[in-house]
Amino acid sequence: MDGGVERLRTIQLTKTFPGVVAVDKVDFDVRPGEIHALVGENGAGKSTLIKILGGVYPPDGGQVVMDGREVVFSSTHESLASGISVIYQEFNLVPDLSVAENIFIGREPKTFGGTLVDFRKLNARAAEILATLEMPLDVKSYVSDISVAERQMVEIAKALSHDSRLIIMDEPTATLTEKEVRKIFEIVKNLRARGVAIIYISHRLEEAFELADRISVMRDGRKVDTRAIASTSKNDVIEMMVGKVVKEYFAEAGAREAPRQPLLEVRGYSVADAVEDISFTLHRGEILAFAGVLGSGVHGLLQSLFGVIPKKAGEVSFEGTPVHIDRPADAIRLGIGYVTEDRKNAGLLPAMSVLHNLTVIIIRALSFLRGLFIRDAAEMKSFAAIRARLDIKLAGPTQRIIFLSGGNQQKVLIGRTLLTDCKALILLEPTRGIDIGAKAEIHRILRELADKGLSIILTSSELPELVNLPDRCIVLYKGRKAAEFTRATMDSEKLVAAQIGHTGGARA
Amino acid sequence: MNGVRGHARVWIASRWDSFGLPALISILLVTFSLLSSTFASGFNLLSNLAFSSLVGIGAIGMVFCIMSGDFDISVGSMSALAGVLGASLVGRIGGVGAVLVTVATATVCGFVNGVFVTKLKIPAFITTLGMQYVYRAIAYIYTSNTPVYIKDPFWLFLGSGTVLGIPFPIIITVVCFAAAVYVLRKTSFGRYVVAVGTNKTAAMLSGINVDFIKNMVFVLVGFFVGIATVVTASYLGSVNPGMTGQGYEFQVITVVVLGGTALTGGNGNMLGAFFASLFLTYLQNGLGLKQVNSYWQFVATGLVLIFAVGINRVKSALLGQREA
Amino acid sequence: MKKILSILLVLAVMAGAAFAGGAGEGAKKEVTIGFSLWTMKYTFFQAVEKGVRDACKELGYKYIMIDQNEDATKMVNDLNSLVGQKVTGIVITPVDPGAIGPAVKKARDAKIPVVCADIGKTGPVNALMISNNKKGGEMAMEYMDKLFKEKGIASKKVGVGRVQPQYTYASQRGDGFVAKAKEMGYTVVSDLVTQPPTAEGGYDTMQQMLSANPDIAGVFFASGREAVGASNAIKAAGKNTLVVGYNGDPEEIQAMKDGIMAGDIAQQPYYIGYQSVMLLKEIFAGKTYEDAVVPVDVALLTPSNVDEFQKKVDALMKK
Amino acid sequence: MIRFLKLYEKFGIVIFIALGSIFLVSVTPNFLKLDTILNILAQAAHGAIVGFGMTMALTSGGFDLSVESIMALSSVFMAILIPVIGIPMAILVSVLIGSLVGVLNGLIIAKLKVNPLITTLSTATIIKGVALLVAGGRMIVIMQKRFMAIGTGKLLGIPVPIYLMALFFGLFYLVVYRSSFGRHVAAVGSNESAARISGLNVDLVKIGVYVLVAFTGAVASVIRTSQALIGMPSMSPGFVLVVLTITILGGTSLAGGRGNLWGTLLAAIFVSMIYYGLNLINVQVFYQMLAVGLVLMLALFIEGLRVRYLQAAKAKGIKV
Repeated sequence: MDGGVERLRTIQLTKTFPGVVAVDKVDFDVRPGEIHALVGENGAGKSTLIKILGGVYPPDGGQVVMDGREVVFSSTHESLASGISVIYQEFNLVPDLSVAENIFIGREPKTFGGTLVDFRKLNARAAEILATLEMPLDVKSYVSDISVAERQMVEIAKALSHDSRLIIMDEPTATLTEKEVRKIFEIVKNLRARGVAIIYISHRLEEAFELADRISVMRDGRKVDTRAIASTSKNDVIEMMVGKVVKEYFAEAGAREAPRQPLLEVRGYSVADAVEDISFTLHRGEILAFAGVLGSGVHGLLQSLFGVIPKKAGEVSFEGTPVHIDRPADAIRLGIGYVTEDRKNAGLLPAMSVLHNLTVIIIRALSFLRGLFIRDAAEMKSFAAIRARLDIKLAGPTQRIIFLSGGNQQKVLIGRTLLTDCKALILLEPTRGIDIGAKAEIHRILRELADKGLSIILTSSELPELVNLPDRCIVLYKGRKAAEFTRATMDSEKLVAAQIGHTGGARA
Repeated sequence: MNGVRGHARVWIASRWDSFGLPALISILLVTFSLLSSTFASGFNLLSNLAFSSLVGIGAIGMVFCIMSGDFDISVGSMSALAGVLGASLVGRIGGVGAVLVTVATATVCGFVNGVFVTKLKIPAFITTLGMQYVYRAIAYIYTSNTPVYIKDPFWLFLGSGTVLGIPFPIIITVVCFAAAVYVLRKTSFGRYVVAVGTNKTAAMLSGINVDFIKNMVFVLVGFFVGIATVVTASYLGSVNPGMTGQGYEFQVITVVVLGGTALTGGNGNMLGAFFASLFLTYLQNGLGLKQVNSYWQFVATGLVLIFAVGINRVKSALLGQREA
Repeated sequence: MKKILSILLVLAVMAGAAFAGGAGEGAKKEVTIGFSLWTMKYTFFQAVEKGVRDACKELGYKYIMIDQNEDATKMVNDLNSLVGQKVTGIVITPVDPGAIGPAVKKARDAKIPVVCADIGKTGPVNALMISNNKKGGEMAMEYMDKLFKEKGIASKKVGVGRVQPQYTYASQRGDGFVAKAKEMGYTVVSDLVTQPPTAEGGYDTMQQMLSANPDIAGVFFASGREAVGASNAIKAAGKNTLVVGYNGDPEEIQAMKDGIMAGDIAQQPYYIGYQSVMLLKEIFAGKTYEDAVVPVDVALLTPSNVDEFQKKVDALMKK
Repeated sequence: MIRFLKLYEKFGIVIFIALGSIFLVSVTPNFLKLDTILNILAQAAHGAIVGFGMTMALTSGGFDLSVESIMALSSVFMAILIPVIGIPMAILVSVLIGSLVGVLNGLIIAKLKVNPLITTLSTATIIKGVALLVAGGRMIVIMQKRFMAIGTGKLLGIPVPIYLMALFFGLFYLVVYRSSFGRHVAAVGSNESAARISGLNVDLVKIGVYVLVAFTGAVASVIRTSQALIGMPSMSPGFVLVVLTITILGGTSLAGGRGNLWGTLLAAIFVSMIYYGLNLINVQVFYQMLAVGLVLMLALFIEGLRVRYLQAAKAKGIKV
């Protein structure tokens, strides 16, 4: 292709983080009036790539060429200024400002010699933009009062108001209803018609195939290939996404004896805006995975099982007796552990030492007189035990948790739940943001725990984890059970297909 | 973050936590001792130590409170109410009883604040702002604005007596701080306070009853204010519904923050509050003895506070945290 | 462990300091007067301070002043500190007279005589020099009565603006006024606390009194600057209500010269301070005062005598 | 119900004013008089004006305890400067000096990232000292009587402070709701990181806020100083708590994001009405305190319930 045609082109773009090459010599391009779908498993490097284009990260190597001129961004503003708008999953909107104000924040039209905001003009312009995109939205309503889809629209309108020539959308439809998705699609097509270049990231293949003109697949930081939608099939794409998944544990699988007695039984379980009528049984010593892309409701289901968010309907019985779990405390008392996917905001106790982070959950049990006197010896003992068992690398028990590597932090969080010697363990994204070495280690640990009789429920957005780790894997799509795999029937391509709602028979 | 470098940072920061203020105090003491022999007299040092306890004891509860991420500015009025109530009852229920009533009253006030904050979810600052009016008003009305004098020997001893030449307030302070440090480091409650303060969600996910802990923290504020009130009342020999505890809230908060407790919660320094109360007391005392114009004393105190908080900023920056 | 270390560090330094400083103690021979003052923020107290200072200068006494900063606990600590310095005598103008008892006792146990300069006292003080607050209030009423008669004002309605309730000593001024008013057949139609306790507070309060009783004949304010604010309010409202204030501070004198304030009850802060030291001198000389109350007369200031009064004050303050 | 609650959020305080008036009318004939009403409004002025500034501070997610000292400082400078450079210039300069303290606050808070509460608590102490030093601890009598007009004069039978209050309400209404600065303040208080990413200069916005608060303080000081005709290094002790009470009673949340100027204005009038009214009927000062405290707690109580109800409604999926 000749350089003039592209809106944006990356040449040998590279970005490395300690332990990982997140983006590896990527050549990628998108043309005016083109929707270019970008797909790939989590950790494939998509988000790093768009963060580079958005001016969040400076690249370590390679160039970015916008409309034929090389550009270098040291800030998000510069990227915006040169005509690129990135719409991240977590929006950058101000809840207490109106839609119109958000669209034009920092660039409000002025009157009275630039002293006051000209709200008539502001609202008019905003309305105009929304109208051209046929967005049914009141420009005066507060962003805090509008739905996610509508916020999505505001972000798009904001991008247009910057008259950006390239709009990058990260999973725009992940949490939307079918109807809303339709609306967004119209808007995106509308954008294409106006000659805007669009990079469209999605986990839902059928969306990509409906919208995109071309599709690029990334895996392990590399771009596998770029193809015209017309000349490719979903199955090809899936194959490219999955690549060769090494199946370490499968050898051992045969050795493992089949079903044991049930531990946790869930019947007809529903959670508001998450899952509908889910039933499953978790057996002792079993690793059960729930697979599902953003918006599948997996996280909602698991959080609700631990009592973080309320359930709408359904029965849960633990060790054969029906139980009610309204608060995490209830779950912990029963012997259910939980490791959050949001280590920073919901897991770590940043002000505390590693020791205290570990033992906080059982500190009462580790002390005389209902918590009145902590037995240091006992505390150190349980600490030492966990440290040895998970082999956590740290300078000493009093070291602040925040100075541990991600992997070791994760081990501490797992260790915390183990201290309650729970019978069941719920893990969300157990290896998110952890380097390769630590990943394998945590997988090994989880497997050992299961072999020692602990039952594990986990969810992950990383394919190898779903393929290798669990004994069983249930796939949810838009809140409902889409497929179930045992070790015997496990097939990574089918798994991916099911996750992204592509039920048409992938080649077995 | 790189573990080793991180560890070096903690090393510095943690040393500042335990030795920063003591070092400053030592410098202060030495300087003023050289400037004024009267400052250095054992008597002066001791009596100021006793004086510092009036704020110091009150600060203990506030350390818990601020560590848990909250705040109480009603302590001054609380103190007045508890004081007049207790003192007025000496005749009927005797000194010991009256002292207990004083502490109990303040504790109840703390509990009430806690309920407003945890159950009605009204920000602590606003709640305690409102209760500040209420408590003070009740104190006025109850006494019809007449000071209540402490004649009871037992109560008087608590604030003005000495044991082996050591003013009794010092002993009370030592005991209180020892207890507080113990609670903070050696009881599950102490751990929970830090956990709630540093990350509510994580605490909740670890099965901690966050609301209960928060409420208990306000009770603690009340409890220690109660003790401080007992000592103050006896130190002054009277309680005055209008005077007692005027501006106490800000004295206490100043000491806590100066002591290195971050208003963002989680990172607290109990002994720091103790040292801070010493520091400010000796600073004032020294400036006074050197006959420094009291207008300049305002300026000095303000500057010291800014400076100290600035240092805590640096510290927390080293520790990789942010102040709100 | 670190904590213990840190505490030891401080203790060590203290001990060291105490040891080093120990020598300095008791060495001083000369007579030293320790003066603990409510605050240096207001004119009245500045005058008291001047009085004490001048007296000490005159008698060749060493003089130590400590500002209570309006904090009762600091006051007690300052007293203790003065006792510790083994001063020869103590003068105190207490922010909370109810709170000096234990400290005064300590002083007396240490054979240090204590004289209160105005406000009030508790505990075994030798003497209290105090403005006759009650009499001042009464004088204010009598003076008003005289003016009413001269000006032929019929209304029998008067009001009083008091200082903040916690300053109980000053409420006697109001009490004196109210009692006298009843006695002379006037009705006190409004009896308020001036908030905030400054001139602008007087302004607000006066407006309220006027709304409540447009025909109020005269108002007595127990503190001068508040009276000035009140006078401004009356002027603004175009009324002829008479205002009498209390203190004799410059701002009041000015207000009278401007003819917006009818009269003022002048205290003698300088004299109070000065005499307190003189009392101590007598006590040093062996004369016994125990719990004596020395009433200091208050003077009635009227537009006619205000000038000479000011001359006197200026002379004293410039000395 | 929801529409009512929405209205209550803005004008709830009106209910309190109504109830208060009904009570006062029923107990004293002197309440329902033009003069009384005008005075109540005039006495609300300084509280309201500083309240507007404080509203702004809370909207930005901040806080200011130093207004009291700022008032004192500019009061002193006014008294000193009036004889030297004349009334208008003196006002200008002293207001400027007051506002400079705001710059100091802003710099410490925005650049050093020190918590606003501690910052302003400290500067309050410092400035108090400075004011006393400048004045030599004395009350400075102002001889130029014309200066009185600002705080005590009347135009067309209406006290000047009321005009000032109206003027500043208008001014702040424009700044808060109509100017880009005001909207950026809301943005910073509502979601600082989003504001940053949207390219706002957050630090500058914060500094601006504290300058504005200081400015209102200085203006209030002009009114009060002119009523007293004295420059006071220790002016209106305890005023900052009154202002906070007004602002919070007015329904501006500490969480930041949304300020309620109407609420602040009405709350200022309400508080002034309480004190004025209760003084009309010689209610002891302690009961006045109790009244203010209880009203505040009641308002907070209702607010708490309101928020809960709305959240419940949201959870039920009702559009609010």
